This record gives sequence, structure tokens and C-alpha cells, in this order.
Amino acid sequence: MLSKQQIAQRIAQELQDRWYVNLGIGIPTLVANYIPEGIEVEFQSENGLLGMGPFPIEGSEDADLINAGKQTVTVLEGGSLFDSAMSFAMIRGQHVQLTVLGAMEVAQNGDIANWKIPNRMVKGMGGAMDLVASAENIIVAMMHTNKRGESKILKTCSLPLTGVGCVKKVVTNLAVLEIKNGAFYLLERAPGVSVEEIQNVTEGTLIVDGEIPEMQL
Amino acid sequence: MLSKQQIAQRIAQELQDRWYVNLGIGIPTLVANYIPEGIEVEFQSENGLLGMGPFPIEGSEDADLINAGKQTVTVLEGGSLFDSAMSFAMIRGQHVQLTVLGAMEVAQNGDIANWKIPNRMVKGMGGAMDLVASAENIIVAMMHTNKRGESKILKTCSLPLTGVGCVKKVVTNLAVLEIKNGAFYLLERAPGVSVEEIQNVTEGTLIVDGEIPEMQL
Amino acid sequence: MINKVVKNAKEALEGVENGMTFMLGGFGLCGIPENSISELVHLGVTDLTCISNNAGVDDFGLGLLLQKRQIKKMISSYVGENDEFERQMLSGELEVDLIPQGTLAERCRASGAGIPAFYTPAGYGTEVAEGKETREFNGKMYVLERAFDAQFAFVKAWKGDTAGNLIFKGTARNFNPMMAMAGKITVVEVEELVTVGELDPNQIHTPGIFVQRIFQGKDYEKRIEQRTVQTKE
Amino acid sequence: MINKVVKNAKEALEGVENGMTFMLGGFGLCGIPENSISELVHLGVTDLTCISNNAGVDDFGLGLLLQKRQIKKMISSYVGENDEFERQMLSGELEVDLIPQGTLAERCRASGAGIPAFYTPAGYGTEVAEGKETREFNGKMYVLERAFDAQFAFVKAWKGDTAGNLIFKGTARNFNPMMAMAGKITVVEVEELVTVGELDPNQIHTPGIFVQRIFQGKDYEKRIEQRTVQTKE
Repeated sequence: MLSKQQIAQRIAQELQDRWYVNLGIGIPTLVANYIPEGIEVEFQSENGLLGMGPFPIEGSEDADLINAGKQTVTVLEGGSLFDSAMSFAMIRGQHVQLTVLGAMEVAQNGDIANWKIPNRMVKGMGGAMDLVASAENIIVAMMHTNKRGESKILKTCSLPLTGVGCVKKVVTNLAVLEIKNGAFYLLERAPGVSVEEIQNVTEGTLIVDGEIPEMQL
Repeated sequence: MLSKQQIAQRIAQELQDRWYVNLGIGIPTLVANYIPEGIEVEFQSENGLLGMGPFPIEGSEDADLINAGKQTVTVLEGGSLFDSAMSFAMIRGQHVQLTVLGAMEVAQNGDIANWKIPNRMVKGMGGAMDLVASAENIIVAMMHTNKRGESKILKTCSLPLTGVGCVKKVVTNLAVLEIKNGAFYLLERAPGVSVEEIQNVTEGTLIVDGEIPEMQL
Repeated sequence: MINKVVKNAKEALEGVENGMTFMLGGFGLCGIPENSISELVHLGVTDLTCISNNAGVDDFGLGLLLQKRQIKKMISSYVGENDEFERQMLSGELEVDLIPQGTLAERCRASGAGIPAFYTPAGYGTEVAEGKETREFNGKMYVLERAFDAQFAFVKAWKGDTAGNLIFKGTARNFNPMMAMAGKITVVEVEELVTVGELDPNQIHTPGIFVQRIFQGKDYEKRIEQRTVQTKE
Repeated sequence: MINKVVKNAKEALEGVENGMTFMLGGFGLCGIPENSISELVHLGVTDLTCISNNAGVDDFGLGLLLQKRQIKKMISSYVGENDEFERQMLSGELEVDLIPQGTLAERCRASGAGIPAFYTPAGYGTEVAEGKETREFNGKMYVLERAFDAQFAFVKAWKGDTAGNLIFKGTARNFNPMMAMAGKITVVEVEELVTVGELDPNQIHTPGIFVQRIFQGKDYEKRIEQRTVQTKE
């Protein structure tokens, strides 16, 4: 079973050289810590920052320089700052090659829900609807089950949707899944986790095609 | 009969304090030379310049600083430079209070034609269609007749339109006209020009209501 | 140059009335018009509709207006930082229109740019698109979104000159430039008000034409929501 | 940072083919991509569709491509400065789509910003709106306009860094930033290519994300169309 850090680490393997990448709040943010050697990527933060760097050295933090998670950050040399219209022009215009974000539910048709639990939790979608409606590559980083042990990898989303038919890859604490042909294809298992264990907590249709390798971290 | 300079001078009397103004090519450009005392206006050039100043001192002209007529110009202190999308955001968004432009024909319903003579002269509309479709105040600066002495102040435009029902005021070498209720109202005569002379070269319906004063230049 | 300077927040907010629609710049607490918000609290105007990406935190930013029940309706993309907000919304005291962040930004820009409506892919197939026109372009589905109509826009800039030209700093820029374009009356508070000629015309973020009133702000708190740092090695 | 630098115009134009659609920055002869145009002449590609506000003059700018009959279709707002253009157009050799300047700018921006279509008031009631959807919003009529689809955008900037961040100068900015956003492959030539870190991140006009290839331009002529000056007193 992967830790959150390890989920991020596994997702980082999906990065490709020269990609611009938007990382959502939570696990996705951690992906920045695991950029593979020899690969150059730039991180975009939808509040208006390209070339986002690490957290500032203590004492140099600037209230006027935050990321989309409202954390103080830095700008790398060669970065740029811009307004929200320009930022979402980049996103909708598909200039950002990869979006990594969390989810409450993912369905086998590629639907994703991550912004609202009716009558209970209503934080809003932020930039997520723009991101999932636009990105060519979307990776969802999530726990395979919720706190009650119920599957979040579903036949159909029960929560209000963030986007329809857009997710193609999911990395959970248990598995790497690809969504195609209306089903979840099991690509990799977390170290020490069996196919059966994954099957047991996957409500959606799971396709297991041949031997499923363990993730290499 | 007014000279081109005098047409510009008369139009300048229409300027109001704190207005942003776009001046078209030709006679309209001359309006900048006659800003009334005590009035502060700023000139916008749709190629991306606000706070346009006079022509540069010889030797200081800059190929990278031109107006919409492709003339070398200057930027005043407090001016700004921007791209064409921003420039037309200003125009369409009605942040520019007054547009002054030339015309080949104006009709009594407020239509204007100034960009095309089919099969003969096809230069294009440039920014004129955006300007006339957007500006709250449009003043047309033009000769009352064409080179053959025919009226350009018409019942209906014969040339392809630039905009429909948008012109409210026309200043020609003979008269100041207001367009309302589907007719031209004669407001002022050029010095020494009689109502009859104006009537003779006005094809559109001309309303002459009471004594018509001479322009004060 | 046309001079846009007013003395203070009080003068800048002249004409503000109950029931009006406002735009307020900022992302989280970054780049919010602190002085104008204080003055709105002071004026006590109510039944406001506020267009703002976020709703502040309980005791700062728009949270101050929520505390006093001055806001009738919020149009935002993310409001997760404010418990009082969530309480008012879930109890039905507060009307809330949650819309995608990019749509919010583009609707603000459209409002200022004379574009009455545009198509965007964001929210297609979700409840955000309910009741809205949808349409296919090049094999992809889009939602028709409209421009806003706001009486006042409250903007915070870093530097501004007396002609209303603005420069923003860092990610405090966010929604401020589009809202500056969109307000019927755009009120700008700046950290540093300078004379014309001090700002490079080539480096203006918001040209003065969009600004009706500008004033020197004061007492900026600039609160940080998530102070994340690394310790020096 | 992702490095976008290519050696020269030749390398920057790799992949250019007959029949393609290009965007070319510039207003009149101000801010045109002189090096890329020269290379297009040199390559001799034909049947081009060129989206550019103007069409150059007879012997400079896009006029050079017109002379060689490389252009099949022009999409522009104003072409009055070029006799050869007018001759080809009136004789039917050249297809021409004349559109309002603001519509041209906004369609370029829309192309880069993932907005497939938008409404604008420009051209309503004129032949520009013929065959297009029109619609009323708030009592005013608008025309639906679409985004473009261009394989290459050729852009001229003043300064640029190796990551593709751009700064324009004066009114040479014009259509360049929107076209930079819109090209599938955006090729930028700069007067001064600098290393990352030399440009202030807060003062970038076009972020590098939009740029695929950048090169140090050379031999700029920067011709002036109307040299208007006043003599020193």
C-alpha cells in the first residue's frame, strides 16, 4: 500500500520532458518533489504563476506570492506572473500538457467528482472544471477507498460531476489504472498488494489482462 | 465653407473633459490640434497606444511607435502601450467615449459606409467596424459632397455598410448635422454658407428648425 | 492626463448602495482590496452581490462582510476557507453561485471587453451547465457563458499613477486586471501612488482608461493563509 | 526551464509546407517577423493562407510573399498600403477575407485561449455578418465569431529569453501576443535573446508556455511607412 508520498512518486514517473504541468492541492502538490532525472518540466499554478519553485526560505516568504493552494512559494528564474484570464487561457487552450488532481470518485467512463457533497461539503470547484475539461492528460491521485472502506473507483459517480469522460489514468494507494472502453484496466499493483485485494475494493469494472507487475518506485 | 482644419476645429468643440477619444485617419487626426482650453482628454490609437502625443522631434522617431495611420508618434507621460486584444477591449467595452472618423456616405438612419467600393477600392475596414458598433458618441468628419459634387449625406447608403444606425453627429465642410428620428437636423451652418446651399447638396431629409446659427470657430 | 485620484476609501466608495453588485479582486487573501472592504463594512451596506473568486476567511477579507450579513449572494469558484460562509450557505441564508475559476475570469474579462457571451468547455455535463445553452464545435461540447454586470469593481494594485495606470505584484495580480476592466466604476487602492511618468508605459498591466477612482491605501495586513517555508540548510 | 532556442530562421521554420495556414504579427510594418518572412520567401512555399492585420507594402513585409504569388488567401482588416495586393485581389488571383480589426484580434486570442466562439457587435448589419449567426443580448445585436486554426504563428518580439518569455516594445506589440498564444507551433524572432533570469517575471508580456521555438533575429530593417516629425524649435 502506497503512502501519499509514494503515490506522488509514482505519478512523477508519468512526467515527460518539456511538459507544462498543473498540480492540484494535496497529493498532486507532492509530485514536484520527484521529478525524474534528465527531465525538464515547468509547473503552472492557476492563480497566475508559471515556473513555480519550492517553498521560500524561512523569512523570505511573500504574501504576494502564493500557489493555488494558498501556500507561499517562489518563482524560478525564467518563470512568469500573469492574471487569471491569461492563466486559464493556458489551461483551456491546452498549453498545459498534464493536470494532476485529487478526486472523491472516478467512474469507468472517465467521469470525475471532486468538488461537492450535496448538503454537506460545498467548497467549490476552483479551477478543476476548467482543468479537466481542457487537459489532454489528466492523472487522478487518490485513495482507492474512502474512510469507511468503500470503493471510490466506481461504475458511475454518485456525487455531482466535475467533468465528464475526461480521466484516462488513476494512481491510488493500491494500483495504477487506465480508463478505456468504459472500464478500469489494471496496469500496476502497489508493492505487496495482490490483484484480488484491488479487485475487492474496486466497484467499477476492473480488467485484469495477464500478469500485473508491481510498481517500481 | 470650412477647410479640413476648420472641420477638425469645429469637432474639437464637441470634446468633453475626461473623455478618451479615438481619432480616425485623415481629418479626424487634426482634431488633436484644437483641444479647447481647460479640457483634459486622452487619445487612444487602436494599434495599442493610450495617451498618444504629438509627432516626434525630427531624429527621435521610432519605427516601433506608430499610430493607427502608421505615422510615427510619441507617448505622453502617463500613457500606456498594450496589445490589439486589449485595445479593442477598450473600444468594444465602451471605455472610449468618442470616436471621430471619416466616411464616404452617411444615411439619415445613422448608417455609415467608409470601407469599400465594390470592384474598385477595397482597403478594408481596419478598426472602423468595431469603433462604430461600440462607441457611445460617434462624430463623422467628412466633405458634404464627393468630387463630382454629389451629396454624401443620403437617404440610404449605396455602398457596403460599416455600421448600422450608429452615427448621431456629422460635421462637414458646410454644416453640423444631428441624426435623429430618421432625418438630418441642421444645427449649424459654416460661416457664409446659406441653409439653401446646404439643402441643395443634401440628398437625405434635412430638417431646418428655426434660425440656424453660424458655427463659431 | 486625466486625473483619477481621490482622497481616501470613503471618497472612493461614494455612490455605493444597498443591493448593488460588486466585483472584488484577489485570490484567497492575496491581492484583496483591504481598504475598500473595510470601508464597505464601515458603510454597512447590505444585500450585496459579490463576485469574487473566494470569500475570505472568517475574520478577514470578505469574511468581514459575511460576519455582518451584508452579502446576499456570492459568485465564486472556491469558498472552502471560510466556515461562516459554509454555515450561511448550507442554512440557506446566503445565496451562492459556484462557477469554474476560468469561467469566472473569462466572464470578468468579457464584461470589460464588450463581449456579451462566449463558449467554454468548463463545466459541460455538470450541474454548472444546467439551464445553459450547450453546443458542439469541432467535435467537442461547450457551454455558453455570459458577461457580468457589476456597478463597482474593487481592485488592489501594487503601484498606480494618478492617471490610473496600474502595476500588480506577484500572484496578487490574479483577478484584479479583469475586474478593473469590468466595473462601471472601478475603484483602485494601491500600495504606492506615484505621479505620471514614473511608470514605464511599456510595462503597465492595466491602462488607466479602465480606472475611475484611485487612492493611496493604508495599513495593509496582507495576511498569509498557508505560510509554507523551508528552513535554511 | 524548458529551452526553446533554435539556431536560426531556417531551423525555426522546419515543418513549414505548402497550403498551410499561418499567423503573422505586426501592424503595418511595425512589429512584423522580418526574418521569418524572408525565410518563407526563401523556402518558396505556396498556397499559403496568411492571417495578418495588414499585407505589407509592395516590396516589404508580406508584400514580398505576394510578389512571389506564395499567398492563396489573406485574412486581414486593412490592406490599403499595398498596390500589388489590390491588383491580385481585384483580379481574383488572391482570395481575401476582410474582417474587423477587433474581431481579428479577439479571434486570435480565442484560438489560443480555448474559446471556440464568442459574440461581438462589430460588423452587425454589414456584409461581414453575412452567413453568420447573429443574436441579441441586452437589446443589442451581436455576431458569432469563431476561433482560427493556424499551424504556425510567426511572432516578432523585442526581448525574449531561452524559456520563450517575451517582451514587446511600443506599438510593435499589436497582434504578436495573441498570435503567440494561437499558433500550434509558435516561432518567435527577437532583437535580443537573453538568458533566463534576465527578464523580470512580473513584466513578461507573453509567458514562455506559448512559444515553441525562439531565435535571435538579424538585420532588422524596421521600415517606417509614414515618417511624421516636427522640427525642433
